[in-house]
Amino acid sequence: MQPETPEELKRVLETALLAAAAPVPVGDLRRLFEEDPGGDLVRRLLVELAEDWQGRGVELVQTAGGWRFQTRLEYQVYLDRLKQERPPRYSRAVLETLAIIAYRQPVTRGDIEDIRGVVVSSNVLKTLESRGWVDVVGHRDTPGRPGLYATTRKFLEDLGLRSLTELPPLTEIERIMDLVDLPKTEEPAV
Amino acid sequence: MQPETPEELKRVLETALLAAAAPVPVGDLRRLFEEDPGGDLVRRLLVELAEDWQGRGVELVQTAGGWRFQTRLEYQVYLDRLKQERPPRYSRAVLETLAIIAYRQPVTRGDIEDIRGVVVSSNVLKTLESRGWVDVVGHRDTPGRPGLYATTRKFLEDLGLRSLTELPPLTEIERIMDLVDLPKTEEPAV
Amino acid sequence: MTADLDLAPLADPLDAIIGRMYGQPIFDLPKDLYIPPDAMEVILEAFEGPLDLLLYLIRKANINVLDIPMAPLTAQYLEYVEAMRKHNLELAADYLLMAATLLEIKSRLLLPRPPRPEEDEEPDPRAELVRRLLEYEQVKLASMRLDALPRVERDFEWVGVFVAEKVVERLPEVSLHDLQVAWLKIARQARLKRHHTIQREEMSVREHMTLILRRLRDDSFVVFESLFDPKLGVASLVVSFLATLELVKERLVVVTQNEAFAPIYVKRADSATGDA
Repeated sequence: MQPETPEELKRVLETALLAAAAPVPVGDLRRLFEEDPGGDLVRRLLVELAEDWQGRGVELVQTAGGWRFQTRLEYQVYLDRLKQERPPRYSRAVLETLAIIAYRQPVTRGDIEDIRGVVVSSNVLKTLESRGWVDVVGHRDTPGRPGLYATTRKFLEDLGLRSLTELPPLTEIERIMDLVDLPKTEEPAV
Repeated sequence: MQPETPEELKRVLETALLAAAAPVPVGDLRRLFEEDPGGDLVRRLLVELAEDWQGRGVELVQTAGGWRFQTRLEYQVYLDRLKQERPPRYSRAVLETLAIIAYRQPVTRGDIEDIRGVVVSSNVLKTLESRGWVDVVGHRDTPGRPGLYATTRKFLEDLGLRSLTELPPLTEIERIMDLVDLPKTEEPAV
Repeated sequence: MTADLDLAPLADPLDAIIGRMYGQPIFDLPKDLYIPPDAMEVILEAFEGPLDLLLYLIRKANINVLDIPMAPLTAQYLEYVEAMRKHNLELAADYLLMAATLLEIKSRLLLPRPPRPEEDEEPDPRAELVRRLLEYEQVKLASMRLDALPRVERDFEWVGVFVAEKVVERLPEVSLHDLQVAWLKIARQARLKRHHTIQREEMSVREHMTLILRRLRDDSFVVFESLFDPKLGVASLVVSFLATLELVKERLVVVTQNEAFAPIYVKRADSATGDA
């Protein structure tokens, strides 16, 4: 069958574009038909088609590579719910460093290393700095003038805190620790 | 935003299904919404949606893995013109092997050879495996522990089947009896 | 979705294949199980095996396979073995096996049966062959119907429109619980080493220490009084004061006053050094 009416041509264009894996240039769309309907007609029908799709979750757009259907950004919130990806997790080193900076600020890298008992890699601090959760608020006046790390306002906001005083009190944490530690004499480091 | 009307829910379903890279089961579609609209409503809307798409180049169908939009057969003649390469045509050896696996699964290569009366080359099975239509689901507990082949969900999906029960029924063949002079009284059970 | 399949007009693929041989129009279809060695290749290509060939003979050529004279058949097949040595020996073996089976069936039908009253009647030797032919024909038809089913990429395409997304890097989420657990681990580690006792401290003091340092980061020194905002109440004043003292104690800031009653300045400890 060769489509006769503009409606029929549009139907074919729509079908081809919905099934296409990549944007389709007008030149390719013309090849869909046994008789080339011409670039002008195809372009006019594409504009009409884009209008037909107004108000739906998918829109017809023109990109550098040609025309394609794509989902509207407003629908991303729904589509995201279908994704199975597990949220990424920070490593233990990052979380412990963050906890130390949060509770003991302002602290130098050396302080963090003293408390954790291991060397803290630059990546760990960079991760937290680039996240905007910690920054250097000054330098200790000791050899090397090490930077003093503290948590930022963004850290409070992202964790839903109004102030650092809303962090879980250490007393409570240590009570938990007592509870957890007491029954066992030897607790392997997790 | 949380969709309120059935029309809005349908819009979201349509968008998700148009964007899906694989069939989407109803259970997943329910997860699109912050508040689960329930399986019955989703299924009802899907049927409505399929009706909305009547008469267009694309249809909403239910396959083994769930719901999916696919182009209608009548439009393939157009889509083929844009294709760079032809889809593979399978040899009779491949198709007969596929049929044996589909109808008799799980079967070993030996079973296939018994039925076809010829050696099955590795290429035949590799062709089907690389298309993702069959795979080895276990091993028969006989010498050599031969692999047991079965069809995959992709096989059903690619052929638009919801389950193996939708395979074309096997033909009952009778006429052959006369031709080899078998005494009529002794019908072998087939 | 699937059009009803009419099985009758299904073109037998071998009709097409037999039609061409070395570009020549056609050669005769085999009349019996004997295949001329020079046509072997084509026959092997046209038929999927001996069962397929037998089916063809039964269905299309109307030959009763059990009526084929045995002597010529045997002779032909021996000849054929020779020819096949240079070709596809594996496939040829399948044909030979089938010929042998036919011969065996036929010989058993011809030989007088010894009377064996105590046993059940001997099964018809043809039954097994019939069963296999039936089974194969069924599979052959099923494979054609399977091939006729609409198939993705050949008869239709999946729809999958591009998903437009704001590219947001997915960052790990951290909860207060995570921090608590992290601190627990640190504390446990410290306790095991008997190295460090975690002091319990007023978080507000440490918070103010950070605030003061943050201010001093922008201005290298500030007037002492400016660190205190009376509007925030006495508690806040005390905390600010404690924070300043703590900063002094940790030698992070220097508090200076040039003479009595002169303004008191709070400077970053490092800037004090730097300026000197």
